[in-house]
Amino acid sequence: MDLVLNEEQKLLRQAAKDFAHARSPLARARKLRGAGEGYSRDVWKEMAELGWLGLTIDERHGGTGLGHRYLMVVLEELGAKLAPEPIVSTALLGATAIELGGSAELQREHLPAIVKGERIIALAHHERHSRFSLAAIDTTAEASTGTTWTLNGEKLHVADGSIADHFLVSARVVDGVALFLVPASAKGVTVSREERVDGRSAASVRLDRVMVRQEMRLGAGGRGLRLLERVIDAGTAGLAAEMLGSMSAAFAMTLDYLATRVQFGVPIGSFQALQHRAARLYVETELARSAVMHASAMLDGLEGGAPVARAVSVAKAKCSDAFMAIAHEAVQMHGGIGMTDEHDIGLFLKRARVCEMTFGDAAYHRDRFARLSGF
Amino acid sequence: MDLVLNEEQKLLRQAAKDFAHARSPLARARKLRGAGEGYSRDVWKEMAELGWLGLTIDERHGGTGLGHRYLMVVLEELGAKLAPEPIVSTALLGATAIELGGSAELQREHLPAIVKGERIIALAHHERHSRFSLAAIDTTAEASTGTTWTLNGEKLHVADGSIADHFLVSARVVDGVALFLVPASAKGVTVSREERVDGRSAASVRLDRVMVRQEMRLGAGGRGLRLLERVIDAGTAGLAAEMLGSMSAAFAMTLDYLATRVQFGVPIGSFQALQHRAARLYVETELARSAVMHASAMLDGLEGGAPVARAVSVAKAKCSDAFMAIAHEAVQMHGGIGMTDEHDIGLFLKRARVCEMTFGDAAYHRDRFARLSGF
Amino acid sequence: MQGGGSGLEKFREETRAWLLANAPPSMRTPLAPGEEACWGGKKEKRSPDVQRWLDVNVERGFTAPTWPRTYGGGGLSKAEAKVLAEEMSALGLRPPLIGFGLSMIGPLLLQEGAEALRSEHLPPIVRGEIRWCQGYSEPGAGSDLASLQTKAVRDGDVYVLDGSKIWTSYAEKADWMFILVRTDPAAKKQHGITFLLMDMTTPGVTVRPIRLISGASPFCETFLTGVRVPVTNVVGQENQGWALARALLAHERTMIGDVFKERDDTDKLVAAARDHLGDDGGRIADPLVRDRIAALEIDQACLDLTMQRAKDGARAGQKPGHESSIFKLAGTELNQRRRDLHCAILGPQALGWESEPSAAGTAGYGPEELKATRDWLRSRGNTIEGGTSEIQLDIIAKRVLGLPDARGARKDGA
Amino acid sequence: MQGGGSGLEKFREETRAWLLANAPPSMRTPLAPGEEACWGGKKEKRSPDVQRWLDVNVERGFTAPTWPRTYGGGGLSKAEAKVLAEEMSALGLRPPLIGFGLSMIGPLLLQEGAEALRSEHLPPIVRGEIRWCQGYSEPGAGSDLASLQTKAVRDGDVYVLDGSKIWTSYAEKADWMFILVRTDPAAKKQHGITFLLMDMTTPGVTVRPIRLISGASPFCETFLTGVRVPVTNVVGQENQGWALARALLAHERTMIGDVFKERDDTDKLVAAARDHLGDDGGRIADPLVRDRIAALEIDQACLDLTMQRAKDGARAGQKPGHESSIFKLAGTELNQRRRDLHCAILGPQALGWESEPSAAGTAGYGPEELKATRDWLRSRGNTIEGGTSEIQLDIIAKRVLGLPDARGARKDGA
Repeated sequence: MDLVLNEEQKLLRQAAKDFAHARSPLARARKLRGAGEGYSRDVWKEMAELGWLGLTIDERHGGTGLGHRYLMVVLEELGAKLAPEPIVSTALLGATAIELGGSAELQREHLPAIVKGERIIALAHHERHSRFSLAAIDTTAEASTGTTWTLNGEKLHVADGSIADHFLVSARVVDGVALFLVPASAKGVTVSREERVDGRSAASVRLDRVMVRQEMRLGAGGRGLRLLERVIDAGTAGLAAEMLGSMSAAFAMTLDYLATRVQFGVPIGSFQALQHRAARLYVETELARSAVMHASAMLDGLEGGAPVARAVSVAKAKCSDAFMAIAHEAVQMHGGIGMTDEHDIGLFLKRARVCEMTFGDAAYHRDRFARLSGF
Repeated sequence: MDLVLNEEQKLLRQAAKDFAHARSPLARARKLRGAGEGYSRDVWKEMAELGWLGLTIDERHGGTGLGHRYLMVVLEELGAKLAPEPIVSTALLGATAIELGGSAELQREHLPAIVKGERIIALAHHERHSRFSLAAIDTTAEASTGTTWTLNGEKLHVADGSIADHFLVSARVVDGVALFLVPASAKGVTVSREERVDGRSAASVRLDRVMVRQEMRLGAGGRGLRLLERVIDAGTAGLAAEMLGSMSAAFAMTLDYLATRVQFGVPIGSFQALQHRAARLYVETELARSAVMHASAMLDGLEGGAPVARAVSVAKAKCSDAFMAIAHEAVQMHGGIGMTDEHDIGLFLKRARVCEMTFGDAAYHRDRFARLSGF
Repeated sequence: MQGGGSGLEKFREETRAWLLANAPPSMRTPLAPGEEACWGGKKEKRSPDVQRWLDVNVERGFTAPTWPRTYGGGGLSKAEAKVLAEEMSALGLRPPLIGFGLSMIGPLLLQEGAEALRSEHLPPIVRGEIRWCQGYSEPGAGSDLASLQTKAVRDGDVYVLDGSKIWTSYAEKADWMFILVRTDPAAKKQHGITFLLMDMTTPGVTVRPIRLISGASPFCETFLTGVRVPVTNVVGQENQGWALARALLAHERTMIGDVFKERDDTDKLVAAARDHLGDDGGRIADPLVRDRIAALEIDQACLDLTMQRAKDGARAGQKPGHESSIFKLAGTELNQRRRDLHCAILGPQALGWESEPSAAGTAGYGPEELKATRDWLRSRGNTIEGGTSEIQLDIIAKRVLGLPDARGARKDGA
Repeated sequence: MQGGGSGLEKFREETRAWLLANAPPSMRTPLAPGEEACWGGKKEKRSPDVQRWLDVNVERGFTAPTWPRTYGGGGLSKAEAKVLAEEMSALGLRPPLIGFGLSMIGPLLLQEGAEALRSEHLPPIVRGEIRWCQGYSEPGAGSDLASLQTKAVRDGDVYVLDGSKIWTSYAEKADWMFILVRTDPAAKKQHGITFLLMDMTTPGVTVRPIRLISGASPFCETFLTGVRVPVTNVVGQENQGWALARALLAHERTMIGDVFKERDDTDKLVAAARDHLGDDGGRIADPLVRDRIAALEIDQACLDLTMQRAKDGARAGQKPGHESSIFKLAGTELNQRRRDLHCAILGPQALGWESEPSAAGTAGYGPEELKATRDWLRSRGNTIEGGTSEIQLDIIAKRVLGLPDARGARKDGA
């Protein structure tokens, strides 16, 4: 596998960059904070028209199947502008779950809709005190008759949960953990919107005797946890690409500031102490970039299993630490103005915290990496 | 308690500084590396004559009983010159054990001899795989008759073990762990000298059916482990004072180099990146100094128990990290010359590692601190 | 209490008796969340108890215990003031009045102010009638404070001020500002600065609050357009204000270093860790977090002891050096570590911005969790405000360690 | 292998057959501890197998596969050379010859040397007859290499050299040195430097080995007193040597970044951790150490991938930037972390300097433990030699990030 963009990917990057610049400047992320749906239906539609939502979806289902390396390029550019559209939730988590675990009928029903931007899916796996564990859940699903499941429980901090039309719900069943695709409109589903520190919305999702059809269960019996892990690995790699874009943008913004802000008669970027710190941050972005490219390439590969999971954990551990370090230093180097709500750099700091805690923080992924490496 | 030196302590500091300068320059530490006994009998005698070995020993036994705060001042100045004399082993570990745990007869026999510089004691508590645990030992002591104990086992890395005339040996007995004072000349004791990275000597001590009298057991039954912990706390605080002196000297030497070494036409100490790093190292020395002063003051206090142990762990954790960080940075700032054996700065780096690992590293003391703090 | 005791013991007994007799019981409780101490000033709304407690203290001179009686102070000796503080602390009493008047501009006027300025300003400070704010920083003059550009042009008996100040805490609530202005644009930058007292109600003064990344804040921007300030309001001499400002800044740094840690911070972290990571036989179940908390608390202990050492040293007659820079640097960074660690412990619960508990009461974020997140964001400013960490490092390198000036660094004071 | 294959496939088959036929079996084993690769030179003692392996390769031009045949090289294309390397690696073969002649001065002469110098020096390099060392640093010229003071004064057809060089690796074993000397003391410092080739047997050259904090080392000091070097030994032009030296330095940095990690380093750390800290259900029992190992290996993976990315990029036609500085910086610091962590794991067993096992065989320090301690000490030099980390950070800040020059920093190349 080559860790270099091919010509097509370079063109895609430029297209994504241009799109983000024109249609999703930082001012948009700022405006959408805590407001209304928290994303733009128009922008979402345009993303679908550009084919981005189908990059990892097979051609049979209307996608292009170009793979994660292509989608990562897009996510990076969108991350640079903190675009809040639910690509990771829908086109990675949702689509991967349905593609790997759904029946042919379910795939036909949902995958083309995802590609066309007509579906928004949110992963509802987290519960109070489950922290980063995928198995520590109390939500239950019971096979009430031969053809339906009944779900009970409460899912917290469901990213994009307030705008989703379907939830991917993990629940405890007799033989372990299973995944279900639950329509937001199902009877017994209550969605409560919450506002996060990065201005995006999430939701808690209460399931009171929610009945879903038999085939809404994804994956074969007893393998739900493994499916969930693979789904989240895909989402995590996508999130890492977003983080890479965000940290690179925060760094670039800081570099600009260092070059232009004058104190003591010189640009502050001429102070060697700041130069060395900036140089170290730059090295971190370069290391993170390699890890992100590798993770997406591994997802595209045939290998599967532990090596892919390891590559994803490397990327997430590195991006979590690097993004947080860069965001902290970016605010420090901006000085007082960086602390004001009206300056954009603070948006990155807040986003860094949310990204860090999504799908496991760096300590979680280091532990996972160690486990997967046999120590 | 006041964290400030009184007039007497200031005079003592000056005396110790003058002595170290005249009688124990760094060249001496260099010369003694790996050679012969590894310390100077003459210098040891002079230290005794100056009253330093009796600073923490009661007047009844020929000491002055001035306390740990006084001895710390001396140890700091000796640490600055890496003086290898066994004060911590003898006047802190040995004397504390005998004073707290020995019979009146034993005290009369050994404490005045310690004060006069006629006794060298080494703590033999460590065994293969005991790491920093005081209880994880295999050496046994059996009450073979009513009046003697028989010891069997092997103690490793006994600091000052090759020059000691008595060993303080921890051994497993029926009711837990007990401490014994064992003459080096006892039948069945085999001492094998080893050379450490800091150039000082240690030894492994093999005990083959070594018989000692009943009263050579220190401390009442079942309380040996607690006694050992108190003894080691006293020794640790003393070592921390030495470390403080050593790190301060290494820092001062580096500061000198920064001010005088010219590259690119200016002293390298004018480069802001190095200035900021030096400033941070300086802050570390100041924080470490406070912790060391506090630990010794606590040892002099009446309180005892967990607060003293906590204060000692604070000092050792801080000094371990600070000394190692300073030594690493000192070599880096010296550049190539700092890597040569002929420059003195490397002596401090090697010493930092030995000090770090003696009586528990920083991680051990952080864990102990947490335990003593109830978390 | 051996016998009748010295004069100091007598003072202690009298003071205690007076405090017991005069303090409203509600003044012996800690501030409730959201409740503010009594800062004084015309815009403050005080509860009857706060007002009464202020009044009785003012009457006895206890709002400014060591200031001369002439100006409404208590005229106490340092030893007596220490006794007063000890007794108030022993009874858990709130200070009757706090603020920049008592802690900053008042002491400066006592040292450097003309008699007319003292008589005019000290009594209202003591009585809590006037609240002060500090007008130092400007948008273009942060770390390089001396490059400030707000100009004051002499016009007869007044200066005419034009420019803007930023980071003026509580400017919205203040009655007066002590402000640095440029009176000689031709002089080297430190030499053309004057220290003025400015009435905030003067025409041409407008104030705009600043919203921080952590939410609302006491900081403001203050815009000055043709503001006329009498020349008699100069403290010290015209163009000599820089030295006064620097003295106040060092004073401020020490206060900042001291201010961060709340008494129960350790307990809060430990409790959060037990709650979110589990308890394993009485210990926090996650050894990594346990280690981070211990490392933090050890460093905090070292800093606390270092501050105590400076105090003990000062009492023993040692001259203070630049310890304030160490305290500022280490104290602010420790606070950042603490807030960051708190978020790390909370994990997914550290992501809330606003929240109402769900119907079942288990979803969303609790008030302590929301506070932890905002405290983390707010703490990022600690290493910027009151002199950045970079400036403190410069000070330590140059003034304490005596390292040579970088040719690239500012040549002039920090 | 689809059918007969291309010319390259044919070359591969021929090469493999030749290697299988000619390589002594002992050359297919890794170097034993203490055993050195074949560096060439007059002072080297070679085993018969090493000599035979060298001879057959020399005959085929495989010691310098891509060099022109005129000078004894193999005349292979890059693609063929890659095939050769792959086949050698597949068979686990040792390189027949390594050293600064092949990797540094040879390529430089091919690019910049006069024909006379090429004909004189390249063939003996290819044949392993001459070993080279590098004479750059001086006691007073470390990071500021261009300030070097060793002077070369023209005297007819020779330069007379006086001065001293430090950190000349293997100067004791080398036959020739490529050396930087000052030929114009009046010029700006980079502009008076000349790149010379010097025979180490010339009268006036003396060499003294340097002992490091980690023990014996290949480094030497080289003293030059009235050493006469023919002017024909100039590479490039007089006073134009600086650019050549810098090109070689960048090349060296890349090699350094790549060189640290040994294949089994992770396994070693993990095994040491299990041994010294215990195993808990298949996992290292101490979660703190587990976390530190994982963090290290994650960073190592990121660096390895970044180096791969640079290679992939170069293959795809991307121009190299200053990646070598990143590799040097990150690679050396990772190695230090690794060595430090190894000592942390060993704990009290990391304190040995020399040791013989005790009678019972359990006391003292094992050879791996003694090595870990010395490796840690030696690793401290990694961030100094070949351009300090500070210099790499300067390069990244200036050349990659384009940050403005600090007035205090050197104005001239790094």
